[in-house]
Amino acid sequence: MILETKKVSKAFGRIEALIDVNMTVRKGEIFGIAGPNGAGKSTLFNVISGTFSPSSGQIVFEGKDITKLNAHRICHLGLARTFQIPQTFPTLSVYDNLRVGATFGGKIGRELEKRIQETLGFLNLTSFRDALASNLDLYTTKLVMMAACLATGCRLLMLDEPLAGLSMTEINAFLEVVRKINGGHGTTVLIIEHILDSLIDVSDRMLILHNGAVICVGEPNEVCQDPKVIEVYLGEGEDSQ
Amino acid sequence: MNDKYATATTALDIQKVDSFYGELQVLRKASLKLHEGEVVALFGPNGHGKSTLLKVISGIHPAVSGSIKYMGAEIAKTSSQKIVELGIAYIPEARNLFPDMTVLENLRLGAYNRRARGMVGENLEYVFALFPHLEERKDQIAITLSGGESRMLAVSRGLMSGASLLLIDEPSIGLSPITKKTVFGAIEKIKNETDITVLIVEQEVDNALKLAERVYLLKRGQVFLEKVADEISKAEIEKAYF
Amino acid sequence: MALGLTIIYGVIHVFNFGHGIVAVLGGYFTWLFLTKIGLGLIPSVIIALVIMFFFGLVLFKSTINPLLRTPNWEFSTIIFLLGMGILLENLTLQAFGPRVKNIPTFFEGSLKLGFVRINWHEISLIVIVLIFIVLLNILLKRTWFGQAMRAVAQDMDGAKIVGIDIEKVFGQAFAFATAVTGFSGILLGTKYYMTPHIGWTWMFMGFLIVVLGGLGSATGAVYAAFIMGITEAFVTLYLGSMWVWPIWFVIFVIILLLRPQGLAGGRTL
Amino acid sequence: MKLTDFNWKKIAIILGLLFIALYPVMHGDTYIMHIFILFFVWALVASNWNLLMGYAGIFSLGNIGYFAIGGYISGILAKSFGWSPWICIFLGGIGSMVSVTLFVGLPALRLSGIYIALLSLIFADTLPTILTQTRSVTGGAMGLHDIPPLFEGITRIHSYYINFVLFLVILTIIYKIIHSSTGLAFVALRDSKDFAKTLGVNEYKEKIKVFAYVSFLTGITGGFYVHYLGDISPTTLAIEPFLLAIAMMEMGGIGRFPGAVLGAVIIVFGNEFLRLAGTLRLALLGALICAIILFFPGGLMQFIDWIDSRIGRLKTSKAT
Repeated sequence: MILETKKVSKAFGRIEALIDVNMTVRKGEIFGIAGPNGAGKSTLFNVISGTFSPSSGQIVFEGKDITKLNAHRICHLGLARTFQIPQTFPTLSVYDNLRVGATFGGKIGRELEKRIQETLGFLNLTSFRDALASNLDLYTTKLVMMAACLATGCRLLMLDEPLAGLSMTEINAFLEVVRKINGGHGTTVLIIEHILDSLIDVSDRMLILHNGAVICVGEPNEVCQDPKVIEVYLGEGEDSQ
Repeated sequence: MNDKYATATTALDIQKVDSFYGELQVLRKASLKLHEGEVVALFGPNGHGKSTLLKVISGIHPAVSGSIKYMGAEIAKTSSQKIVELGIAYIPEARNLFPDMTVLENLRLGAYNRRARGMVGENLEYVFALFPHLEERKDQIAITLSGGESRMLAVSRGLMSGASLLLIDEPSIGLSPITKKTVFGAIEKIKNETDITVLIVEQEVDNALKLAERVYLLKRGQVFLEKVADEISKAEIEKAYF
Repeated sequence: MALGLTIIYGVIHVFNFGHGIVAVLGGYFTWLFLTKIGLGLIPSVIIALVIMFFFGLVLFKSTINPLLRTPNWEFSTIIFLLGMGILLENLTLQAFGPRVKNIPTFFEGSLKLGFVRINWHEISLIVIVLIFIVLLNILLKRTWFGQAMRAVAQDMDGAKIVGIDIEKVFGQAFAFATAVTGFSGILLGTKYYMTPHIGWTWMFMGFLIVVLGGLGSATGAVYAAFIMGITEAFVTLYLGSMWVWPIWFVIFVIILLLRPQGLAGGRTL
Repeated sequence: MKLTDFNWKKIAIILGLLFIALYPVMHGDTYIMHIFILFFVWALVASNWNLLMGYAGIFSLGNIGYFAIGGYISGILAKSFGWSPWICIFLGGIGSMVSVTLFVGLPALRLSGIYIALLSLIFADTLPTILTQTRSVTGGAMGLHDIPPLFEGITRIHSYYINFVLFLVILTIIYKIIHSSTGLAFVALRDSKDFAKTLGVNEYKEKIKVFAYVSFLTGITGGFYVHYLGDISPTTLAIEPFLLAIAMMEMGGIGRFPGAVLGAVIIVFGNEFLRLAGTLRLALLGALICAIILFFPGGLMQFIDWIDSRIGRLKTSKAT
């Protein structure tokens, strides 16, 4: 087990975005999170990665309580995330984008150069090394965002709707990269995704969030057949393909 | 069906609109047409330009090229405040309420444009009839409203402008099933009781499909499918997404 | 003084470094009409305020509005207004000379309350400020113009959506704030002696009060003004008046570190 | 390095530095040397300021104060205790660093934009009153006189070269900071704050660090300045030096490394001409700042970029 949330709740004023979310992510797996818009998926990510602190509950990463830690501290412990709206450092080169991750997240000193080169090579980004991040297309931007996270040397990578806006071919290519990161690097991956087919395809286990609460966790097939999931998320008569 | 459109006046005519965010082209020669009084749904995957199209129509985001005609007049380069005065109201997904003002103040500001100022009274009445719940909360500060209440307020504020064309962006986002029902019920009432033309962008196909008379599909900035709502199923639409 | 600050900041989120000198100009114009041209008090004040309003409008239209559209607008406007403030200050110095001026008090004589003696003038100042705050509140809450200003401040996109011409509202708010600041300068000018340089001191005082009180909080501003007044009295008594500023600054820093949201809540800066 | 690696900018910098290095030997007008020393000092003040404002995006307006603190502390220590000026200058830098970090840096973490500007401005504005109130130590409004020079028998040429070396060393340090991890952190924070934080950038730590660097370096510069001139008074903190430094940054181009240096050349020498304007000088400076922002927002660096792109186009057109 690499990450565990215990009864995590988050309220914004009177709106309860998360209600008693219990989730355990096992080391080395690809764990998918799905649910309708506004179900609290991104809030869950923000709470885990330290952008917000939860109203109540506890978050444990590799046995350490990270509930109250700041975003940068959590990163130093080995957890990195991407954003739904692609974020890179547009005025920096791809290399320097990775350097931010490696310098501040990784704190590795001499190994820095090697780590960046390796990560670039691993994600087939070496040819973009000196390109300015603002000049990249959407797909490459997303890869660079992920590469900067990997350059921190994280053991848990959280991807927030990484497939949004990509074409079918790009989606498949991206999923291959995610599998490679998971298999090759042994990095645990947590994905939020709206495109259900792809999520089912890539995940080892899945969780469905609805109105801020967990309604089902399990292997993708089980989850898709769960009557409650069909009722609130997939809808009646909807085949999950 | 076709006969109906032959006689109806065109309310909004969009031809080959291009729009950018920085370097990124979001709309590519997008074209669509609305007839007076009809409800049209615009579907498409996330991030493919649906919301941008609404922003472009309402003058919040610039169109780089192409033409947008409202009731025959070109509005592609018109400022957002003129467009509101012409009778187009945009109800954003992000709601964009005035957080430190009361519900009533928010509604009054909805009628800021010159044409609507005289009709504040009647429009308020109509809005409160549509959402009685809002009337109970009229002195509450907007930031303390729940998600559903703020959505109702956003829709109501749009109606306060006395618009004849409503552009509604993802009204169901983040709502509980019951609130969704209220919001869609209200849009249905607008459809049945008034001549207001409605263009609605939705992620959840079900509700919008029931409401709409026609459907457009937008993908990678391009409108690539137009159908009468009865002739297309949810599965077909979703299949076209991917 | 603090009111003018709040309006500008609240609406444009640009702090006006020309603020001090604008107040001084308000005072100087009034002084000019009053003593040199020989108009009555009220016409002088009105003419001065009208001048200030149009001055603000022209300044905004010609320079600040174009600046707001540039990518680095926040930075440029701040430095620009700083430069403008200094330019105006020194032009005032050239035009009126360095000698101190003051506007005659509104009322002579004083009121005795037991042992305390209060000038009628001070009482009238307090009354004027109170009436002014009430009027301002009515303006902001009851008129379309005031509502539009608040709307722009709270959600710019929302304001566009309901059809508010943002640039126009900015311009009017700026001009209006210039006039309000000029007015505060007139009031201050009846209480203190004016030199072209006094604007900085007035501005710093206004800033301390606004930040200490919590942005946009009227009650907070009153507490802050009270604390500063008490401190001033004690420090002057025991250490000498020159120590007032340093001590104010230290108190300011301490309060800021302990309560960043200001004395009366408000929002974080 | 191959010959083709040279571009006109490098050549210009090298020629400029050579000229400065050889000037005292070639010509050696003492008045012009004095102006050059002023240029070294002000270029450093402006460059440090630019580091804080342009790169780190912190609206500090109190840098003249940081400069004066360094100068005063060093001057007082050297004069009253007779310590070596070199040690005193270092202590002045430390003093500036500690007080600025404490009174401006820490509160600034709680404030944003314009409020930091006002806070730091008030900080600098409070100093003259403190100085006049502590006359026995600081000399009050009259200032501090007969501050011992760096060493006995120092000449103008010595001072010239000492300040030139200081100029080169501190500029190198600033260059290093910009290209260090701290510099990287600031670009990252500016580009995308949230992403930077989730990649492990500690915003507060980096901000405090840059405040400490800048106030220390500015304080040291103040120390050298005081020992060169031999006196310092609260007029250092008046509006004029402040405006001059702002104008230098604006003139050069904010957020551009060599910009402040270029701005300093023009303003320091230009200011000598401005003296002709008499009492209108401050007004002219204010107008100059406004004019640069309105008509020339990128400063001189933008102009240089423009020349660069022109040359680039010329080269490619020749190649084809």
